[in-house]
Amino acid sequence: MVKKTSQRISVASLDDLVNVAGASQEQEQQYRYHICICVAAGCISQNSDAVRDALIAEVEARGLEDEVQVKGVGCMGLCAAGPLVRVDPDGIVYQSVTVDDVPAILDSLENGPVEKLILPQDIPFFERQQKIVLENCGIIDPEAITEYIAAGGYLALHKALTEMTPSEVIDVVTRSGLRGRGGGGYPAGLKWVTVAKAESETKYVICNADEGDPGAFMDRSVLESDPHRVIEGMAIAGYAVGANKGYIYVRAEYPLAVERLELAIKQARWAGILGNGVFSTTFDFAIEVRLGAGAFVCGEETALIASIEGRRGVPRPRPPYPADYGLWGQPTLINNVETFANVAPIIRNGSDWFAEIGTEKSKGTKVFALAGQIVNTGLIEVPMGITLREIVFDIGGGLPDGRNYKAVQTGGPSGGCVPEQFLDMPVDYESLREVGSFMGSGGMIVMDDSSSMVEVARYFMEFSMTESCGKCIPCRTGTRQMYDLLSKVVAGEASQSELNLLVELGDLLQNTCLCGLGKAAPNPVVSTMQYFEDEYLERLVDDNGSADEPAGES
Amino acid sequence: MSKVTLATTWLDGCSGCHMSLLDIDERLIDIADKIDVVYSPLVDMKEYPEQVDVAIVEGAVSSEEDLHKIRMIRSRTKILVALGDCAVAGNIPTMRNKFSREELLDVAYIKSATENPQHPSEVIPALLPKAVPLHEVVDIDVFVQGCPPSADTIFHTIAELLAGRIPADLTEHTRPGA
Amino acid sequence: MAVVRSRIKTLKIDGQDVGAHEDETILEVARENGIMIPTLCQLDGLSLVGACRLCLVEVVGWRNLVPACTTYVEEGMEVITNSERLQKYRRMIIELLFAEGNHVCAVCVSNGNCELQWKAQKLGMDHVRFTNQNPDRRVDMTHEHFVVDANRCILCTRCVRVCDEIEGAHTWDIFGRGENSTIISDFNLPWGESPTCSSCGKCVNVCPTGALVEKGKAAGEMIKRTEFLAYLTKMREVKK
Amino acid sequence: MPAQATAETSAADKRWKLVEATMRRNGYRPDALIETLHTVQGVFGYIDREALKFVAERLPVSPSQIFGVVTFYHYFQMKPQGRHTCSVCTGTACHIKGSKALLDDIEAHYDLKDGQTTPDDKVSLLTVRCIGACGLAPAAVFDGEVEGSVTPDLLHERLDNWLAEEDEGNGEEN
Repeated sequence: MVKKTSQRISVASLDDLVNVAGASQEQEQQYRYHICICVAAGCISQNSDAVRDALIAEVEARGLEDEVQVKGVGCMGLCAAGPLVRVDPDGIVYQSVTVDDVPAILDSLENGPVEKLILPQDIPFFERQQKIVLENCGIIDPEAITEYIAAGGYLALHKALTEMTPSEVIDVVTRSGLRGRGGGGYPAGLKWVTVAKAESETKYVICNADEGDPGAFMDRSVLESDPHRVIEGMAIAGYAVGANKGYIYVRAEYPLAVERLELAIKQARWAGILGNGVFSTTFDFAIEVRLGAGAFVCGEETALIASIEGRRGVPRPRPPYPADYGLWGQPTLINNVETFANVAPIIRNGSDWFAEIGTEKSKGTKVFALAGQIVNTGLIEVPMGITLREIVFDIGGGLPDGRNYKAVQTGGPSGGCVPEQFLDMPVDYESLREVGSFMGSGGMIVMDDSSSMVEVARYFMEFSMTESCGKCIPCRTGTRQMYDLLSKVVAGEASQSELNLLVELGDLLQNTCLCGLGKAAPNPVVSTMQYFEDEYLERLVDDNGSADEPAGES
Repeated sequence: MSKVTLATTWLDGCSGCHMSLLDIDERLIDIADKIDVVYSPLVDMKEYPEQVDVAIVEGAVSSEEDLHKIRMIRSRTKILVALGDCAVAGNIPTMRNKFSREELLDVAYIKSATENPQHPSEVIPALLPKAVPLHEVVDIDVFVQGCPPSADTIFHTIAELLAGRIPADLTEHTRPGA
Repeated sequence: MAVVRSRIKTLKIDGQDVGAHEDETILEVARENGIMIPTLCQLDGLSLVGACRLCLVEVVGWRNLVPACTTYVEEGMEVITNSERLQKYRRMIIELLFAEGNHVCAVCVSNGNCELQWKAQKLGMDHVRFTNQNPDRRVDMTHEHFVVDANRCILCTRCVRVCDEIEGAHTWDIFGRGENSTIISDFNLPWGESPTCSSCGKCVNVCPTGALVEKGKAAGEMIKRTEFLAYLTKMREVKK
Repeated sequence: MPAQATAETSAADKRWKLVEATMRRNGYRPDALIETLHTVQGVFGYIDREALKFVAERLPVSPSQIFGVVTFYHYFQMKPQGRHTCSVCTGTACHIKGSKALLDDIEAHYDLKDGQTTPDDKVSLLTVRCIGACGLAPAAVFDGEVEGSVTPDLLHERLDNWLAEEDEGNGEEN
């Protein structure tokens, strides 16, 4: 791993950036081999840090310190095959590496690859992806600002500050067609314009890293693998909308992401990229990390703001929107991690480049977390418009053990289940909406035919119920009533009239709840009732029928 | 014209709604011409008939017997009226629901007993785990809120039924706790 | 003194043409014109939270229903305050409120003087279709003058707001979240031991139900008075 | 233990200094509340009423407000935890891959439910909403270390090891 003190660099100009990049590359070239090991949470939980230490020790024992560099890198995507180790320059990737494999890997530098550990790179999992957000993930050391710079990092920020006016920056973002990656898909440019136009001395930029959807870990991987990218995106946004202060609101459940972010912020501050006079311009920008504390509702922007202000994370009615009246009443731009991670490449490569990727209304790529009953669980980035079938069966490798596909759940507790007949549908914001699901932040959970869809619906209802903030009655009590009704269906004790009541409640919540959590809470029920109605009907009993006792004991 | 057959009964209630029914006073005489009371605590009829036009039920469902009875009534009755807050919403009988059956029986038959403390095992019907309003166990056609509903409300309800109408929106006449 | 007021907007509420200042909410304008939109959490003189959802209205051309209490008028907007759909939603909301608490009116000191009860009647709730959740929340009689029965609380937060915004004590707040939310005084300790409570009784008077009441009242005897709020607000304006 | 959390005694306690430092860094503003609570939990392992009192006195925040905040966020613990903690992830991917069965297994074998601690104070069981290790479902966190593809056997191994540990003497600070 790169020594942290060597990360105290200073970059005041383009020349400095180029020099740092050059020095970093030069340093890399001193080595004949680079052994990169994934140290994102997925691989760490499979002991990749021990493998890393063993590699370093073995390199020293063999006296190869000058030839072989061992470095920790971010997520390579295929978590199911972790810990992953890549040996450059040949780019050979080894899977499921243990400490015992370390000598063999070092032997391989002379004797050729360790066949039994090789993870082929020509499989669709790697070939079908297109990486923008994840371009550095698994390549660079997330704890080294120099490596980020060597990979072209902070050039976009420099370009924005020195060659573009704020409105030109916004223009590029608008024309790129970038939409918010947190779920709703609101055009990023529109949001930026609103904040930029708001009249105020003080404005804020907030990065929503409160990735709360159960089954989603895209943002975590980006923060752990390439934190500077998010910082750069936020700084560009700050310049564009006229904000000098940014907050990253990140889940306390992601300690590694927090640690790397804080280190990255420190390094950027040392380098003069954050703080007063960024790149020696008149633009000031500072970033602080704020920890969430286990409340899914804080992903809702007004609740998130309340939480940063040190209060209960309770949403308030919008309008006024945070763009007009946000943190401490000031105009505030809120985007999520993946949205900010797209900004630097868009500025660097231009809006046309970005707009060429994806579909007519959904531009660029989307990062998805594949999990559930699927062979290649892990993190992928694909162009918008790719079909679900390609994602599940080509990239994901299909379902394990010959299981049969039943549905993929997208959008978490706000989303729905997409059945087989829509597998060839292009994945974008509109298409998912049309089939009653939701892009959400990008979790995709594959389910086989052993899953009961009523139970899946109940699982998500339980989630929404326990995560409800309790402010508005339809959500506070409606989710409890829906959960109880679903439990009766699961237990085979519900009548048709109770099922009707469930539907009525769903309609009530979708239309009357204060925030998105409650409004979207019925979606998993509505969607499973739409496509898997039989599973509900077959469990019903006659009205006021067979139940012996009217109320359960509890 | 044959008379409308009417049944009334109380489950877990205080009989206050029946008192309010009697408070209809002289209007009872008008009604009496048109109805035939076939079953009621107010008349001396032991068996619930096989076919009843209207049943008015007061009280919540609290015991096995209540449950059995209301199901029987529902199956033999055309129009079922839930009379009063206990029948409509559970009301006071349901305030015991936050306690378990055992806790309740302990308080009633052991802790407050002055002699021979024991749980009842015969004669007294077994308590359900929770007291519930009628509509949680059978379908109800008319809900008459109030504790008790006023005599006027009850008269209006019966008059409407006798006129062949299911009274719409009684909330203009009564409310919970009225 | 000439007061410069904001610009005038014209709009339609339930088909009626009305004029309004741009800094007015739909609720205010509707009331000025004799159109009554039901509310529970809103109270003149307190900040707005938009929590009870009773005042949701339709605006023609808008995708979502909006709370009348927090939505400002716009030129040309067409507001519908009482469609069948809204009536149904409001009825269901009242049903849910009844289902989540102990709202046995017969034994409540606020019986007959309760905003929840009035709303239930006015909105045509003739029974509650949802199973009662039988909450087991705090009943605290430790205060010298007042009683709190959290089982009768609808979490409108009027007490929290009046205590914070008008009295300045912030004795009340909400504990927990979701269905476990409940009002607490201080560190969830007995109200009678509160070091912050000034015993002013404002919370009791703004409480729409029988959750906060005076001691020693029998069923139906507790009458709430909220006029003081408008008075205090006016007197404070004068002093500014 | 943060039992005598008055300003005077706290000065002697290094841990209170850390809490104080967080508040100072945030200018003793009310918005420092959540950050401060994180520090309290970080250094003491949980947050009790005395700690809340200490924080409420320092920041302009009322007792009910701070109590409202601490009970709103599930990350904050108001009870001391056991010597070891096992957090089972109940996110969607883990749910699909059987996290419920793991919890049932723990309950069956160790009589331990979510939020409970064994009578000997050695092990606390928690559940968390998605730790983002969905690729390795079902996942659990053992004393801060994420473990993927958890089986009942692995759970038993870890828990049994913890439970078999020697009792600690009275060596700990209080």
